[in-house]
Amino acid sequence: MLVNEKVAIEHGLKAEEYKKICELLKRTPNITELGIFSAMWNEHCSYKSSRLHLKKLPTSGKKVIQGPGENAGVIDIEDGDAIVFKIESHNHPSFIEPYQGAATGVGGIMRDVFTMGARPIANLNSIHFGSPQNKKTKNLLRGVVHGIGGYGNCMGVPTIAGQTSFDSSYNGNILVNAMTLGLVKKDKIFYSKAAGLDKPVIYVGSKTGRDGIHGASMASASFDEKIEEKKPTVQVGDPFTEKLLLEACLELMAGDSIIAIQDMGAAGLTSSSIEMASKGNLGIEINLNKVPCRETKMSPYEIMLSESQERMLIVLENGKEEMAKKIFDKWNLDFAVIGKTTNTKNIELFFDNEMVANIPVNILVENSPMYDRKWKKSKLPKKNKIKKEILNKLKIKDILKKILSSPNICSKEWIWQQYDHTVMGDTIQKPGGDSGVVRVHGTNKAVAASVDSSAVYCWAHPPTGGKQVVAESWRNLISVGANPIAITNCLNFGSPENEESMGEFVECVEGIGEASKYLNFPVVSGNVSFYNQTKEVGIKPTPSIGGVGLIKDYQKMVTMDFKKNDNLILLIGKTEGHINQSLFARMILDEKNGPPPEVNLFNEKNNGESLLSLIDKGYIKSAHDISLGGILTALSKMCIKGNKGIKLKKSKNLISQIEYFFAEDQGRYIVEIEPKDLKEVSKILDKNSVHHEELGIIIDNQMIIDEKTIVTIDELKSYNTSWLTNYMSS
Amino acid sequence: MKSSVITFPGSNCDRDIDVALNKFGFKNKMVWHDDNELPKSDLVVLPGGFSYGDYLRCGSMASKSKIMKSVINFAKSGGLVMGICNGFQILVETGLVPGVLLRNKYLEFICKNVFVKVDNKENPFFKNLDKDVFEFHIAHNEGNYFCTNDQLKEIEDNNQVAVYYCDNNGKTSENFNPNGSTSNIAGVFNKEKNVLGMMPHPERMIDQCLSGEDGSIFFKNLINNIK
Amino acid sequence: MRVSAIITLKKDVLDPQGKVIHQALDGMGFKDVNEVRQGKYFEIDVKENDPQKAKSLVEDMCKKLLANLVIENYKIIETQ
Amino acid sequence: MRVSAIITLKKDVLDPQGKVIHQALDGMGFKDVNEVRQGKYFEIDVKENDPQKAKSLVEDMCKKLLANLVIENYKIIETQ
Ligand SMILES: Nc1ncnc2c1ncn2[C@@H]1O[C@H](COP(=O)(O)OP(=O)(O)O)[C@@H](O)[C@H]1O
Ligand SMILES: [Mg+2]
Repeated sequence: MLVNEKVAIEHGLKAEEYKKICELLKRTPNITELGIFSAMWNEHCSYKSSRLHLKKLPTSGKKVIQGPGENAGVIDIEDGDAIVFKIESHNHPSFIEPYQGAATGVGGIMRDVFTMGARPIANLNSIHFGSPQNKKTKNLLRGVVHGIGGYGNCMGVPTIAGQTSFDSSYNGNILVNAMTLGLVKKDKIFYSKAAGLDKPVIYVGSKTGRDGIHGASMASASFDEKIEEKKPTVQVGDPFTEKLLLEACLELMAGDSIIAIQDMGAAGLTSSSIEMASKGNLGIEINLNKVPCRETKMSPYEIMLSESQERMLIVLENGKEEMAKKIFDKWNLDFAVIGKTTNTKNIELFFDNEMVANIPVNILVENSPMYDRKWKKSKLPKKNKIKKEILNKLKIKDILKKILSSPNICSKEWIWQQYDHTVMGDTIQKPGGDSGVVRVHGTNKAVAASVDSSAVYCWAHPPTGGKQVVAESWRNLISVGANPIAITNCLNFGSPENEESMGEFVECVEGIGEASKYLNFPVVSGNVSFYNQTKEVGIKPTPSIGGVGLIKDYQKMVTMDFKKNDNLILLIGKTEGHINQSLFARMILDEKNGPPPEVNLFNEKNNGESLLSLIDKGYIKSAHDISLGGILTALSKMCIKGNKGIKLKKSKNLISQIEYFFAEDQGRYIVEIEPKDLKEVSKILDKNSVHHEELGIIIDNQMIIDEKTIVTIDELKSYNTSWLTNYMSS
Repeated sequence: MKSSVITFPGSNCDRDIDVALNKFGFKNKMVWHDDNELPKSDLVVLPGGFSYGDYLRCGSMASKSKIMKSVINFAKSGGLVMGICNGFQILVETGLVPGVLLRNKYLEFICKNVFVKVDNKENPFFKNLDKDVFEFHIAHNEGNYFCTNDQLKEIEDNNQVAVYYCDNNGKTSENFNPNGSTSNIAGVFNKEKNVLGMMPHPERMIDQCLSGEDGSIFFKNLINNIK
Repeated sequence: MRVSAIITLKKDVLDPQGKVIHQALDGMGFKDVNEVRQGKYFEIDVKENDPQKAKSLVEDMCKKLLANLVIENYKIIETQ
Repeated sequence: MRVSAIITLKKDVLDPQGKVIHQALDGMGFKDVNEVRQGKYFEIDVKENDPQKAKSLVEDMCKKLLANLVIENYKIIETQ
């Protein structure tokens, strides 16, 4: 096939990019080479619109062993142990084929983690759907949940937490972000940097088929009406083969024969081979006839661009081929020596004894385009004063009922009950709490993880929203008693070619950077998903933050269920009554304007660290951070989980009762302590200048809000648990 | 006491059961599905997971693997064999225990704690237990026990039902049936009661900070029975 | 040559998948359905070229692995 | 009347189940197999008695629910 500008544009390249390719090569690329360029230079692989801004994120710290740039980030959890983790999006494929799209998303992120030598120990997911009234939503939700469970359950990795939200901005673009944590010994981490000349390059795993050719370019294109035509690019996942691949790789990794290893994810053999060569400053030569193929007559172009799942590329020490092959034979996986490392610094491909591609690696990587896209600065919206008369007409119980049973607050048990969350025998905090927690097998340590996003805040004011998500992730870790260590981020946005979407991206990243720097909560891995838009309509800006923290002694872990009658309930953090952009404002007042709550990083840090020290001293019997829905929502969840009631005191706060109960001011927690500890706890909080107030005490059966407002726990439960189940079965 | 746990391709609760058996005093060995010989054992466990990806029918391909010939012989000569979850599905496919396991009634994977009632203690697995209702954990997609009415009569007449799904007081009713199983059956024995297949995972209940400790009671009692 | 086999659940065996699909179809407006039963379908490409022999080979596979004769029936439906 | 539908994966789409079943058959001594592909089979009993109409009704079900045309094909194979 003849290559020209038109063909290049059909491959998703821009005319100027094609011109640059010809100049760099000093010739016209052939079709295989063009395919390789299009895969390496698309948004998904090259980060051409985001690179400039991602550079501003803080990525290092005392606990960071590996920041962004490898398959996943790695942090130190002491005693020679490390946690490898990352989050990744699989949004576009999941919209087209929800089961397979979500399943292969989970499979892909687990491969990223075990490529580095770590055994996956926990999965999380953040999923966003259109409005429940949208015709497609129910089937998409069901398919995605089945897909996530289908893959993770079969792998035997517990899914310990997640996040689910609904918003009409996702009607045409759902979000499926999957996160995995793996455990590895610090001195047994594997990287993707090739080294040494004439080392064998090995292909292992499943055979290569025609699936998903140009999947990576699809991830970089927005949906249009011709979406149907893009269908065949969806891959089918095979979790069984991945489980075998995991065990085989870990078996091989136990020895010392691997120089470099890289999974074949987006853009398959192309990006994996080029990445290894580029990091090692080497060339790689591949004989494509050696690549195990599922279909007959696959062309070099197809072999290089296939996105068949469950495959890995390894650079091995010389002479270890036989030993390695034995392991993969045992696990019934394909194994083939397909090439070697060279000193040419080129990627050289042969097929039927002919050279079918020869491209200098640095052209593909270092010379890949980088854009400083135009972007629009946001303005902080003016505060929207809410009339007292309106508030006075509302009844607390009605509001509470509406909020607890709303799609974004209601219990997500229907979802997580379909995920195996207890396999591996170390899950000590199941989904339904502030973070999922797993023990580090055979030790007294535990790792906590949570995934969060706040698209509404980010939409209202991107820099504040960006900060807020990081802070929320931090709080979710603190609430279970974990020391927050680092985050991974999945940045889901509209088109970078649209100035507003690009502005949202730039400013959210700014906010994320500012908060993670202040909180000493660095970004160690992540992923950018642009073009989440249908025609001209983009999604709300949705950065998802996956946070990871360490609990040194797992006996000290805290949960959010209220524990014991007569214990005191304290509110930590100051309540100013920020109602704009709250769930209350949107749901009850139908008011969508105004700024999101301000994030005061000093208070965040101070409140969080003070709470951690109280937890460490054993004062805290239960804890929960206050987020969507405010104080009363948080209290309700604690009552439901603990099957306990509460009696609230009259607040001394001067704002109205409704504002007090439903405002979404940041940096707040609710905690339970024993009455005898009140003096000591107050003393510590006062000393640290942490604002705190007594909310009430724990009783049986009912929530007594004031003389007129009493709600039984059974009522709370029925508000909270029925919506999703009813929705899915209607 | 010696136990063996078989690892099939796709097994994923093999480590969990290994941890549990060792914790309560068994000397456990992991055995590869492709081996011919079973090591000398007082108990053989077929673990949970997704052997062969649960493709075709759960347990079908694992039931044909090499080691299963030895396991079947071991069972037929009176050895104790326990299949948990996927292990139960494998046992059903070998025909060692009666019935079949279909997709859960609502076609959804279920992971949660349930209560089960033990009502036959005349067997090596449950003998001497001073408790009838256990809180165990289930995690499966195909645990919907099915047998025909004639078969049901036969296994009930032979006291072959090992555990029923029930509420925390031991009441069995459709409300506490998580997956549509015939008569709330959660586990069955062979006629001789030396082979037990059950969907719940006692090995996930061996620590207060996990899902509970009823599994500990089960395993402690089991090893005492074997001694 | 290619031989196909269809495996169906015996009549008195409950078919949870068929039942749920029936309900789903109903919910979508397909009101005229009496029953849905789900089965499995296999296309097996064997080296044998004699149709009779190929079929009996696949029949053997059905008996030994593909079908669980306790609850399922099989049918060899076509050869090409 | 009863109408049957067969749903198969499109040609280039990976069939993980078929692949593993192939391996299992091989392990059991069925050495002469080139390929196994697994599909789904539905027997649908509809109130419609006109064969043409019944078939087109089931075809509609395939398009709207039973098959995912992204990766699968369907075939209406018989009417009784
Ligand atoms: N998709 C999901 N997968 C697993 N767990 C989920 C999922 N969605 C929600 N959850 C769980 O439901 C609980 C409630 O989630 P969320 O309302 O986001 O909590 P919070 O506001 O405390 O951060 C959490 O424990 C979360 O882990
Ligand atoms: Mg929380």
